[in-house]
Amino acid sequence: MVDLSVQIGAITLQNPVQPASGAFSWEYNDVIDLNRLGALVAKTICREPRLGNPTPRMAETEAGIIQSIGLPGKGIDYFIAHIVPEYAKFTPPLVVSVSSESIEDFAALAEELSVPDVDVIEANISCPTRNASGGNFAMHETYTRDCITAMRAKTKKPLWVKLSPNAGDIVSIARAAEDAGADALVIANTFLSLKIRTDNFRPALGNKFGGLVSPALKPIVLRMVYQVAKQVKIPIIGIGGVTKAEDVVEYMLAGASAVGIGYAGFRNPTALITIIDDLAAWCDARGIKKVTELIGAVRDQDMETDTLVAASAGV
Amino acid sequence: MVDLSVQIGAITLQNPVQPASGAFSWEYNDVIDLNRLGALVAKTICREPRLGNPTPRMAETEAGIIQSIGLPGKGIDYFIAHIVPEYAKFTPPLVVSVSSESIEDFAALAEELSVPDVDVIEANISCPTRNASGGNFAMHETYTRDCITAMRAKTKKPLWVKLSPNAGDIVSIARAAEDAGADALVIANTFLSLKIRTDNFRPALGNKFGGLVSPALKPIVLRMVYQVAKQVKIPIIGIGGVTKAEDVVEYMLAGASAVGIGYAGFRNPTALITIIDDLAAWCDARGIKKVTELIGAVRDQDMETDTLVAASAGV
Amino acid sequence: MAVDPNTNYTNAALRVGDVDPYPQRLVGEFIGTVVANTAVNDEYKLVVLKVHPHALTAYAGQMFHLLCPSPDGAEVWMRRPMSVYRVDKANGRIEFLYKTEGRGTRGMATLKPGDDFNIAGPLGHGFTLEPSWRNIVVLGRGVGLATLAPLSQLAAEHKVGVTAILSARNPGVVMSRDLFEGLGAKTVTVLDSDGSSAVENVEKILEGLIAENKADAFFTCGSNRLLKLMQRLGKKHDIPGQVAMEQIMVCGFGACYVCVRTFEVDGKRILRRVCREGPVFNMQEAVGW
Amino acid sequence: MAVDPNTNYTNAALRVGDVDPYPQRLVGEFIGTVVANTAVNDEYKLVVLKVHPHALTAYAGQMFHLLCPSPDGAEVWMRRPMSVYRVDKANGRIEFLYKTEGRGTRGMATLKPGDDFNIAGPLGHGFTLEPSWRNIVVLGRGVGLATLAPLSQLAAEHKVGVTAILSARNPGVVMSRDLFEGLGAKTVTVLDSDGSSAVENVEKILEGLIAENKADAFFTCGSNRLLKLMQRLGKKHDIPGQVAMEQIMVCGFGACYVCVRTFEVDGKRILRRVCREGPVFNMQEAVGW
Ligand SMILES: Cc1cc2nc3c(=O)[nH]c(=O)nc-3n(C[C@H](O)[C@H](O)[C@H](O)COP(=O)(O)OP(=O)(O)OC[C@H]3O[C@@H](n4cnc5c(N)ncnc54)[C@H](O)[C@@H]3O)c2cc1C
Ligand SMILES: Cc1cc2nc3c(=O)[nH]c(=O)nc-3n(C[C@H](O)[C@H](O)[C@H](O)COP(=O)(O)OP(=O)(O)OC[C@H]3O[C@@H](n4cnc5c(N)ncnc54)[C@H](O)[C@@H]3O)c2cc1C
Ligand SMILES: Cc1cc2nc3c(=O)[nH]c(=O)nc-3n(C[C@H](O)[C@H](O)[C@H](O)COP(=O)(O)O)c2cc1C
Ligand SMILES: Cc1cc2nc3c(=O)[nH]c(=O)nc-3n(C[C@H](O)[C@H](O)[C@H](O)COP(=O)(O)O)c2cc1C
Ligand code: FES
Ligand code: FES
Repeated sequence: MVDLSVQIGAITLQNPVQPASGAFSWEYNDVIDLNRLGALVAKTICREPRLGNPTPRMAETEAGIIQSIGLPGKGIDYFIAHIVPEYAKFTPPLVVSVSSESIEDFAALAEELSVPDVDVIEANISCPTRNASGGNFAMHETYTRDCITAMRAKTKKPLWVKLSPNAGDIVSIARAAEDAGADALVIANTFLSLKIRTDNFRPALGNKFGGLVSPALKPIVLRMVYQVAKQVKIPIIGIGGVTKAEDVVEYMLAGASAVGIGYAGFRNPTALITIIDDLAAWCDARGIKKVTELIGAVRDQDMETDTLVAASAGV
Repeated sequence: MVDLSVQIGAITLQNPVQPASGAFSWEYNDVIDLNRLGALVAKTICREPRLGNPTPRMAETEAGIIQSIGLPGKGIDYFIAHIVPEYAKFTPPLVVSVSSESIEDFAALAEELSVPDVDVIEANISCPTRNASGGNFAMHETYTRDCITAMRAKTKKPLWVKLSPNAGDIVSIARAAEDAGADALVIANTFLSLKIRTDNFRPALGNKFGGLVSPALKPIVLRMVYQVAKQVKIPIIGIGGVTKAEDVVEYMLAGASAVGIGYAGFRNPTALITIIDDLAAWCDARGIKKVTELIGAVRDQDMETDTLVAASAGV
Repeated sequence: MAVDPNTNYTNAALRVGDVDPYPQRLVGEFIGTVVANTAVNDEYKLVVLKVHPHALTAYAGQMFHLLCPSPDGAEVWMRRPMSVYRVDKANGRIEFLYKTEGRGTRGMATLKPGDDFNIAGPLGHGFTLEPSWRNIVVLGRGVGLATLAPLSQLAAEHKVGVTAILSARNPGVVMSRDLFEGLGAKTVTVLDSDGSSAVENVEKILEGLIAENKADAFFTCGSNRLLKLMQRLGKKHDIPGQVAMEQIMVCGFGACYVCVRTFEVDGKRILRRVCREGPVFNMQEAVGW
Repeated sequence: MAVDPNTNYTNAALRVGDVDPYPQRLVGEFIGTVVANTAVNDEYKLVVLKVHPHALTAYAGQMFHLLCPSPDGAEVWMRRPMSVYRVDKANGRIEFLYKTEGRGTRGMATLKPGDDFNIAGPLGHGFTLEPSWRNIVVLGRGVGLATLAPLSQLAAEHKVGVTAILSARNPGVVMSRDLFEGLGAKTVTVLDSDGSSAVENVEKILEGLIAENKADAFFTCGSNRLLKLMQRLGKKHDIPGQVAMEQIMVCGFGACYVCVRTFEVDGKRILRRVCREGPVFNMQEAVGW
């Protein structure tokens, strides 16, 4: 039986499969055994209580959904008092995602969330429907550096940084986060998108813009994980379009140490458990003893020279 | 019967539906009547004869394909002598797409292509599997500005600029192209992507990276068209995931004056004609007299205040 | 477990006869087998599924989240929530009454006997009956009747009398009437076609029931106009009430906050999740939509 | 034309009986009706379609680009190319012999009589026969036989004698043999199971045919090893040849340059498009794969 455990800095995950922030809550214990997950990831929390964005908050698209929730929540005090204890009932490490509009407040939140039952702080600096001055710092190298530097100074907890697929040069931003002291990178958040209804000419979402979520996007995010993995030393958690065990393998081959899952859990509430089971079976069938063997194991050197390469000589 | 004609600067298209570069050739006349199209768009041509990338050049993904062709072709001399005349047999305007690795050569190509049978020059500065120093100038504002300025100086033909969805800030790049003298913007090229085979751990494409093409991406490109349309005065041709007449309407509502189509024509060789017919029927059914009424007609002002907005007052 | 690299969306949903690995969980993912899927009238269809017994714990007002088949070859990317129309414990069946609208329900309409249908649930909080209530009034319109119908079953079990006022565009509501009456409810049908569904007329009927002491509690679903009416009369006569609400959903488990509606509690406006705190809410707190 | 906003992928493909708006076009998009889709052996299936007469212009070696149904609820996003196995003009039918491999062919395997199947074609350049040829030799393996089979039809029409050497892992090639023989071809079956498919043995058979003057031209498909053999013997004895090649395709019309293979012409290596210049090429120019 394969050893599925992976190491994300100081944190050990029993397997590389975790939910994605915003797509999960302890309430999923109604349908699956949360103790089987690699980690528990809470929905992004802000300092103040927030209602979030106007409805409708989701619209189906050609091959997926766009959504814009607007980070609703009851604020950090309620979160620490009432929600952290809900997660503490389960064994996997708790990852707490935070967002804010200012760097100072991001740092202050990191400090305040450094309570015993929180295992990891995830900086959500990439909510796509916020602008750079609204906390979507992952669009810019310097904002990212400054924000993570400030957070790092205020917490000794492992600090993960969630990056944006909307950035043009994700490698520079990933490097900035690493330099500033991030323990791991989460790649990536959702793609800023728009849907217009042709019946009434209005944007389909109450908030106009939304984040696109779809298995179709996996090849884009996989490319980002691959590019970043070649340039940073810290571990990467790949998020985007994982719906089956082979997708976990593909992300790990590209250089990720773990994956996060949103959409697949909406489609099949039991998906995360199935994916963990299938991943173990997949490794066992191939004699893979430790799942970590897969990390970065893409065979991208000496690409098989096919006939075309030979042909090039002839031009 | 609706008037489907649209104006792209000095060029009039009989309807807003045209093929996308690289997904079309005069050889499609075997199956459809090319004279019905809004424009004819040739595959990107380079100065030198090129074989292109190693095979396999296409792989299917979760919801679309990735492809990396590598701009094969017989070079500009052959193109002008033999391919332009093939297109000249048909009535719609001919758009000729060009690419190069240097700004000087881009400009020289624009000059050399300014022959009578060429109606528009499209600068493909966004081929995703090239890097910035390889002609993928649309990743950067200054490269874009310099390249289009140089081309503008060498041709009086209408000059369209194809932008990249991989850029982080497409609005600035669009503005740079407009400032430099572009007559229209083509938004967008393909998304840089990667697929790794889990059977042999190798990249699925001979060239490793490829461009993702999928109807799933339409909401992302639509958002870009919408954002750019608010900030530039020149017309926009929207390209990405158009598979039906309503998609043309959606792009036009967002601010596009026309659309380009690739994937849908692969799936259904007769798709472009069907989409033109359906677009006319759609307009007729709604009493729309001129299709241009749709351009930028999204009702994005005074978004209906739903209950949540009212609720916000109460926090 | 055999792993087919080409399989999309693996799942561990339970079929009839499967051993239940999580019998203690409130919610399951189930693959039901279609027994029948028939048109009830021009607009509505009823699908009957044979399901794993775990799914039969659903009670009135709860819902399932349905993975609809494709109507057109392209995938349907998100589940669709539907109230349970009827739980038939004896035969191990569950039924959904639905209106064919968009791609999801058009996909449902293609289901044939023997087909698989993946459903997740039961989800949310349904209707509750106070022990003190002897007679309740149910007022529903359109597909809201699908949500209210199982109340008659619940009420029958608790020996509570039901008067069901069924509002519709035209007489195509016969099916729900049969279900209500089959379980002993009295029904009143009001129609747009003869004007009887006008708010003033429904108000008169409700006032009559209140006068007869037949209205210990109000229940409604499916019409904002009728909700407002019941709220007004409920406030006037101090009659408690419950409303089942709808909203577009993603997760169904309370995680995503897509399905919120506005409520007014102690003069303060708050949001509640239809999938979690609902779909059945205190009628007086609902702001409507 | 009625426009359904929910319809995906509109198309103007021709059904049997439709008026053809473009009778002069070489290529069409057609919606065939499945007449039969049956297993030929453990690996191969044969699908028979009733199609619009325009599609029946296909000749040996040409292909169609097939819009395969989904095997699993998720879409199949790209067409799949297949050689025409048989054109049955009398009955207005066209047949494809295929091997079930990935999602596309697994989707094809689900087709049932009466189902629609969208095919585009005929595409590419097929086999040609020189008037001077009296006897040809066809050497095929695996699914390559599907591509070569219609050659027997073409040869029969031109009164050209055919010897078909059918190479296979085991005796499951009976079906193609029947088709070849039915049209008057002589067949030789060579198998892996008894070692007769070894290159040396096939070489011996070919040399025999050359000696008998039965080999005015060579034709092959489906095996690089056999291609190399025929190239060598063809060069040695100055026998012309044609090879049908495969490559992953996107457009099928010569536009995308996805389907290229390498050829050597006058000592220079060039690329040709399988969908346009091919799928049938001059055997001596093919570099193989
Ligand atoms: C708790 C609950 C119980 C429900 N019970 C039933 C039932 O028993 N029978 C029934 O026919 N319908 C019921 N609905 C409504 C049902 O979910 C929608 O009709 C269905 O999702 C529409 O899907 P579609 O693909 O057919 O249409 P779409 O194309 O997705 O949408 C068509 C229209 O329906 C609206 N809509 C989509 N989803 C929802 C939703 N979840 N709630 C409200 N409006 C929506 C859209 O905004 C659009 O206007 C219920 C909804 C909820 C929330
Ligand atoms: C001109 C031509 C004629 C053909 N005629 C036939 C035929 O008559 N019968 C038949 O069974 N098959 C034929 N093929 C091969 C057929 O196209 C592939 O088997 C099919 O596309 C595989 O699709 P899939 O979804 O089942 O497999 P996929 O999952 O797409 O692929 C399975 C395997 O097949 C390879 N493959 C995919 N597409 C092609 C392709 N176009 N050419 C070669 N290899 C490919 C892939 O690399 C992979 O290794 C022909 C191919 C060409 C180019
Ligand atoms: C409804 C919804 C809510 C989300 N909320 C958050 C959030 O609060 N914080 C965050 O970092 N990401 C959020 N995301 C993004 C997901 O964490 C994840 O990055 C994205 O869904 C891509 O993964 P997937 O393809 O597996 O769904 C949300 C996504 C969805 C669909
Ligand atoms: C096979 C293929 C080849 C392409 N070649 C080119 C090209 O040569 N030049 C170019 O500007 N875009 C090229 N593109 C991109 C298309 O023009 C278009 O931007 C993209 O396919 C998105 O549109 P779609 O979603 O309608 O396919 C190519 C796309 C495909 C699929
Ligand atoms: S649907 Fe996700 S919280 Fe209700
Ligand atoms: S498949 Fe496009 S050129 Fe051959």
